[in-house]
Amino acid sequence: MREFKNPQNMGRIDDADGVGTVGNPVCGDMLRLFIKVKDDKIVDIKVETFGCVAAIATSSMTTQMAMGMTIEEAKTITRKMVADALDGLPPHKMHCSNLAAEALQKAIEDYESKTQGEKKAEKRP
Amino acid sequence: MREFKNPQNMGRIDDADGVGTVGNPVCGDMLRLFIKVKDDKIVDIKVETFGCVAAIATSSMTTQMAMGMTIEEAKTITRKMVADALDGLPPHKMHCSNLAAEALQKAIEDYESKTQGEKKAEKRP
Amino acid sequence: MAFLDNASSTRVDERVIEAMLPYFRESYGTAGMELGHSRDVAAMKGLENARKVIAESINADPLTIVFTSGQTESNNLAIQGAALANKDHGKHIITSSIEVMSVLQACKALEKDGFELDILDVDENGLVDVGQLKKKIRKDTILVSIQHANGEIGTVQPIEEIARMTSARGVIFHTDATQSYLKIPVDIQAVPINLMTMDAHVIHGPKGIGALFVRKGTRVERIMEGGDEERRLRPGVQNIPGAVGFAEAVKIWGKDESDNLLSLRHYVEQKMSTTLEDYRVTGHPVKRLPNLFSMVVEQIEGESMLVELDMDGYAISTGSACSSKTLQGSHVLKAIGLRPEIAHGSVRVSLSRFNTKEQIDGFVEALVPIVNRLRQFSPLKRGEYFMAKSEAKHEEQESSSDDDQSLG
Amino acid sequence: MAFLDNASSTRVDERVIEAMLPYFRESYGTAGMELGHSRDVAAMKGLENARKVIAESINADPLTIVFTSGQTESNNLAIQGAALANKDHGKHIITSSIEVMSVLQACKALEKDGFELDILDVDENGLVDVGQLKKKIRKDTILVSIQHANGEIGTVQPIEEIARMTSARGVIFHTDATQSYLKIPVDIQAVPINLMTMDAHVIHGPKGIGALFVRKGTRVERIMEGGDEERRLRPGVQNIPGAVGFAEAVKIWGKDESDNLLSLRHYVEQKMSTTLEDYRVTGHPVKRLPNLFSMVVEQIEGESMLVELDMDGYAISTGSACSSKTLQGSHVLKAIGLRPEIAHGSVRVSLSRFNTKEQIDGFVEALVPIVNRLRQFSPLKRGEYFMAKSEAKHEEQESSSDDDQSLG
Ligand SMILES: Cc1ncc(COP(=O)(O)O)c(C=O)c1O
Ligand SMILES: Cc1ncc(COP(=O)(O)O)c(C=O)c1O
Repeated sequence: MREFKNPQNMGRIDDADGVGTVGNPVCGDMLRLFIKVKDDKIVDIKVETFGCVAAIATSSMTTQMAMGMTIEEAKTITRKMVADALDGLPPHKMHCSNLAAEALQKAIEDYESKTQGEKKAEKRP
Repeated sequence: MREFKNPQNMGRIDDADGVGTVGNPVCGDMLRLFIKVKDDKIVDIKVETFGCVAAIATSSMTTQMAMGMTIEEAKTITRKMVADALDGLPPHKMHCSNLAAEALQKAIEDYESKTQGEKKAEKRP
Repeated sequence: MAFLDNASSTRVDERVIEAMLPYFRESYGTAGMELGHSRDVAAMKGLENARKVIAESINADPLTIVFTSGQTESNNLAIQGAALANKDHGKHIITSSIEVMSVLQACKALEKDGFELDILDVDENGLVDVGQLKKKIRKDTILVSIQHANGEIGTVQPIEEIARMTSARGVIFHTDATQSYLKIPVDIQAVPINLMTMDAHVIHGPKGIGALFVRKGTRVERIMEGGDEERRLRPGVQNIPGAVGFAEAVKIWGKDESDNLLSLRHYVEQKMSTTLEDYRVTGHPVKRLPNLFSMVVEQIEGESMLVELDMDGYAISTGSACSSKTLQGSHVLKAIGLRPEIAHGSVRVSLSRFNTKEQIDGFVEALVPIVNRLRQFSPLKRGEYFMAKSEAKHEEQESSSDDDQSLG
Repeated sequence: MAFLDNASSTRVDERVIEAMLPYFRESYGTAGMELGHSRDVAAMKGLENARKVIAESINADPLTIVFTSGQTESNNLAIQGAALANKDHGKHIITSSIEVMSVLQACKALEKDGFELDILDVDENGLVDVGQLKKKIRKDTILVSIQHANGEIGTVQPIEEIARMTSARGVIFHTDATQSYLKIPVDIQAVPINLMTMDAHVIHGPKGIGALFVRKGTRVERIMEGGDEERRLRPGVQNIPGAVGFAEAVKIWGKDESDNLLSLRHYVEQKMSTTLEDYRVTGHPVKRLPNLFSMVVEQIEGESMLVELDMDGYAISTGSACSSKTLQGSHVLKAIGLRPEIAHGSVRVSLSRFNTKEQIDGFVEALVPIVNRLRQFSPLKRGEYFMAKSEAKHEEQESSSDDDQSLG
C-alpha cells in the first residue's frame, strides 16, 4: 500500500536511452518504462502506468530496485524478486506484478540495440 | 381458547340413554358423547375426547349448546353453528370441529333407536 | 417462561447479537472484491474469520466451508449438488426413513430425474443398521445421506462407521449434523465424511445462516446460479452479520456445555420416571443427543398437552398429527413403529444453556395434572405402545390411500 | 468516512436493528405450526406482519410474497422455477445482456437443460428496445426476464410496457427490482408483472433476506426441497428476524426519500461537471435510478481511484476488470459499447439517506487531485470513448479466446 500511495519514479524521460512498453489497455494494464544510462549504470528511470494498484506498486518497486544498478545487475531483476519485495499479492494479481519487470527488460533491450548500433558506428572509422 | 382451557361436560355418563362414538384414534381424533334424556329433553350430557385442541373445544361448545334442548332442537345443531360460535378456526382444523356435532347426532340416533324399542314395548300389551 | 423447545430453534445469545451489531452498523460492505474499499475489506475479514472459526470447530480447512442460508439449503446443495455432479458415475442414492424433509424430499425429487433411491428402515430405537446399508450399496451408488442425530427422538447414528465404509467404496457420504453440531464433536480429519450440514439457529446463533462442509475433491454442482461467491458453490451477497453471529455462537459454546445438557436431561428423565405414569421414552436409550428427551404419553394427544403447557409457561413440541398443517403425524415416530394413536401422544423436551433444574421441576409439576385431566376424559384405555413392524407397514399403506377427511 | 457505495449494500438503519432484536431475544420460535406455543405464535405473527408490509409496498396480496435468502435466490427461484414449471408450454426464454449474474447465469444454465435463450442487446444508454423484444417473442416463449433498474449504470427499463406486452401474449414476465424497489414504486395491480425480485440489504435492511412476488396463477416450481414453508415454494425455517427487519426497512422508507436522493444525485452531477475534466456519465440521462451516478474517467483505471479514494475516506465502486477476481470487466459497460480501456475508468457513486452535500463536496474535492496525479503518469492519451458496436463485438470474440495471461 505504501508503494501505491507514494509511488516513486512515475512519469516519463523525454531523452531516454531505452524505452520498454508492455501490456495493452484493452486487456487491462499498460506500462511504459524509460531508462537513462551513463557508464553502463542506470542513472535515471521513470515509468508511466495505466492499471491497477498492483501494477502501480510494482512499477514503483521495480524502478527503485533498478536505479543505480549496472545494466547486467538490472537484467537479474525478475518478477519473483518484485513480488517478494511487495510480499503477499493476491494470486490473481500476480500477473500485474510481472509487467514492470518485463518493461524493464524491454527497455534494456532497447538500450542495448541502440548502443550496439553506436558501438558499431564507433568501430567504423 | 377459553373453551379449551375450561372445557365443560367432559367425562362419561354410565347410565346414558344415548351414546355416539365418532372418529378413530388411528387417524387422529376420537370422541364418545353421552346423553341423558328426560321428557324429550337433554338433561345431562358428557363427552370423552381424544384429540387436538379444536376437538376438545368443540366438544365443550357442542355439549353446552345441546344441554337443556329438546331432541328435535338438538338435531339442528350443525358443524357450522359450532364453528361459528368458536369463530375463526384455522381451515385445516375445520374437520375436528365436525366431530362433536356428529357424535351428538349419533347419540341422538342411539337414543331414538332405544326408545322406539321401548315405545313399541309399551304399545304391546 | 421456560423454553424447552431448543431443537426447533434457540434464543440468540447476547454475545452473538453483540458480535453482529458492528456488521449492521459499520462493516456493512460486501465481500466481493479483493481490493475493495475499507468497509468491504472489513466485511470480508469478518466473513473469513467466521469461516475459520466454523472450520476449526470440525478440524477442517476454511476453504472447505461454504456458507448457506441454513439447514434446508445445505441439505439441498449437498444432495442435489452431489447427485448432479456425479451422475456420470451412477444413479443410486441411499438415505434413511427418519431424515428431515429437506433430505428426504431432495432425494425423492431426484427419483423424478432418473436417480434410484433406497430408503433404509430404522429399528425401534431409530438406529440405522450399518450391515443393511452395506448390503444396499451397489456399483452405481454415488451418495449416502444419513443424519448425525435425529431432531425428534435424538438418536445418534454411527456416522464414523458409515463414513469409513462408504469411503472405502468410493461413495460420497453426506450427513446432516444440524442437531448434533458442537453437542457431539466431529473431527473431519479423522472421519471421512464428504459433506456435512450445519446450522446456526439451534446453537444460539441467528436464523438464516448455515454452512456446508465440502471435502476437497468431493464434486458438487451449485444449485443456484450467479457470481463467484463461496468458491462458486453458493453465489450471491453473503449474509455476513449472520456468518459472524454463527461463528460467535461457535466460539462461546462451552467446553462443559454438552455435559451440562446431559446432566439436565438425566434430571428430566429421573423426575419424569418418579412422577408420570404410562409414558415411554422414544429414541435410543444411550446413543442420544445430550439435550433431547422425547416420549409418548398414553391415551392423550400432544397438541392438547402443548397448548395447556404453554398456558402454564412451558414451551415444548410434539410430533402429533394434530400439530401439523397437513395433519400428517411425524414420519419419524411412524418409522420407529409407534401405533398412530400412540404417536399422537408425543412430547419433545429439548434443552439449552438457558434451562435450569427449577424449570424442569416446574415443568413436570405442570405436566402431571394436565395429563391426568386429559386422561380423565379420554375415550382411550391404557393400551399397547407398539405394533409389530408388519402391522405398521400395513397401516401406512392404508393411511396413504385415505384422504384428508379421515385424518385429524 | 463517506459511504458512496449504497448500490452494493447499505448501513442497516438503527430502527431496523431495534425491530429485529425482540426476534433474537424473545420471539425466537419458528413459524411452522398453526397452534404452537407462544414463542412460535409470536414468531409467526412477526413473519406474517412482515409479509403484509412487503405486500402493501407493491399493492399486492400477502399470499403472493415468498421470503427468500435474497436477490440471488429470488432470481433463481423465479427463473429456474418458472422455466421448469412451464416447460410443457415451451422452451424459449428471453433476457437482456445487462442483467445481474444470477439472472444471466440461471438463464444460461437452462440452455444446458434444453431451453433456448435469446439475450437482448441494449443501446448505449443501457435501454432494452421493446420493439426488438416483441419481435423475439415466439409461440414457445415462456419467460421474459428484464431487470427494473441496472445496479451499475442505473438505467430504468420500461417494465410497464414490457409487462403489458408479455401479458397480452401469455408469457411470464420476471423483473429483478432489487435496485429500484421503493426508489421507483411499482403497483402490482396496475402492472401485470408475474414475478418480481426484492432484497432488503440495499434499502437499509439486513443481508440474508429477500422476497419474490409470485402472482396468483403464475406457475413456479420450488428449487429447494423440504417442508411446506412459504406455500411450499421455499421450504426451511424462515429467517424471521430478517423478515421483520426487511419490513421495518420498508416501513421507514420516507415519502420524500426518492426525491431527496435525486436532488443529491443532481448535486453530484453539477459538482462533477464544474470540477472534473474528461469523463462521461454512463446510463440513461433521465431514466435512471435516483440514487445512482456512474461515469467513466478517461486515461485512468478504476481500482486505483477506488483505493486512493478509500484512503481519503470515500467508498465508491468500479466496474474495472482489475477490481474483480476473474479480471473480467463489467459486462454492463461492455454491453453499452464502451471500449475496454474506457470501461477500466469506471466509477460508481450510489447514494443513501445517510449521505450529505458536504460529503459530496469532500468527495469531488478528493477525486480531482487523484485523477490528475494518476493521469500524469498514464501512458494513455486523451482518446475516444466509444467504439462502434461492430467493433465491440469483434473485441469480445477476441478477448474470449484470450487466456488469463493477457488480462489485467
Ligand atoms: C447490490 C448487489 N447485490 C447483489 C449482487 C450480486 O447479485 P447476483 O449474485 O444476483 O448477481 C450485486 C452485484 O452486482 C449487487 O450489486
Ligand atoms: C431445528 C429444525 N430446523 C429445521 C427444520 C426443518 O428443516 P427442513 O426444512 O430441512 O426439513 C426442522 C424440522 O424438524 C427443525 O426441527
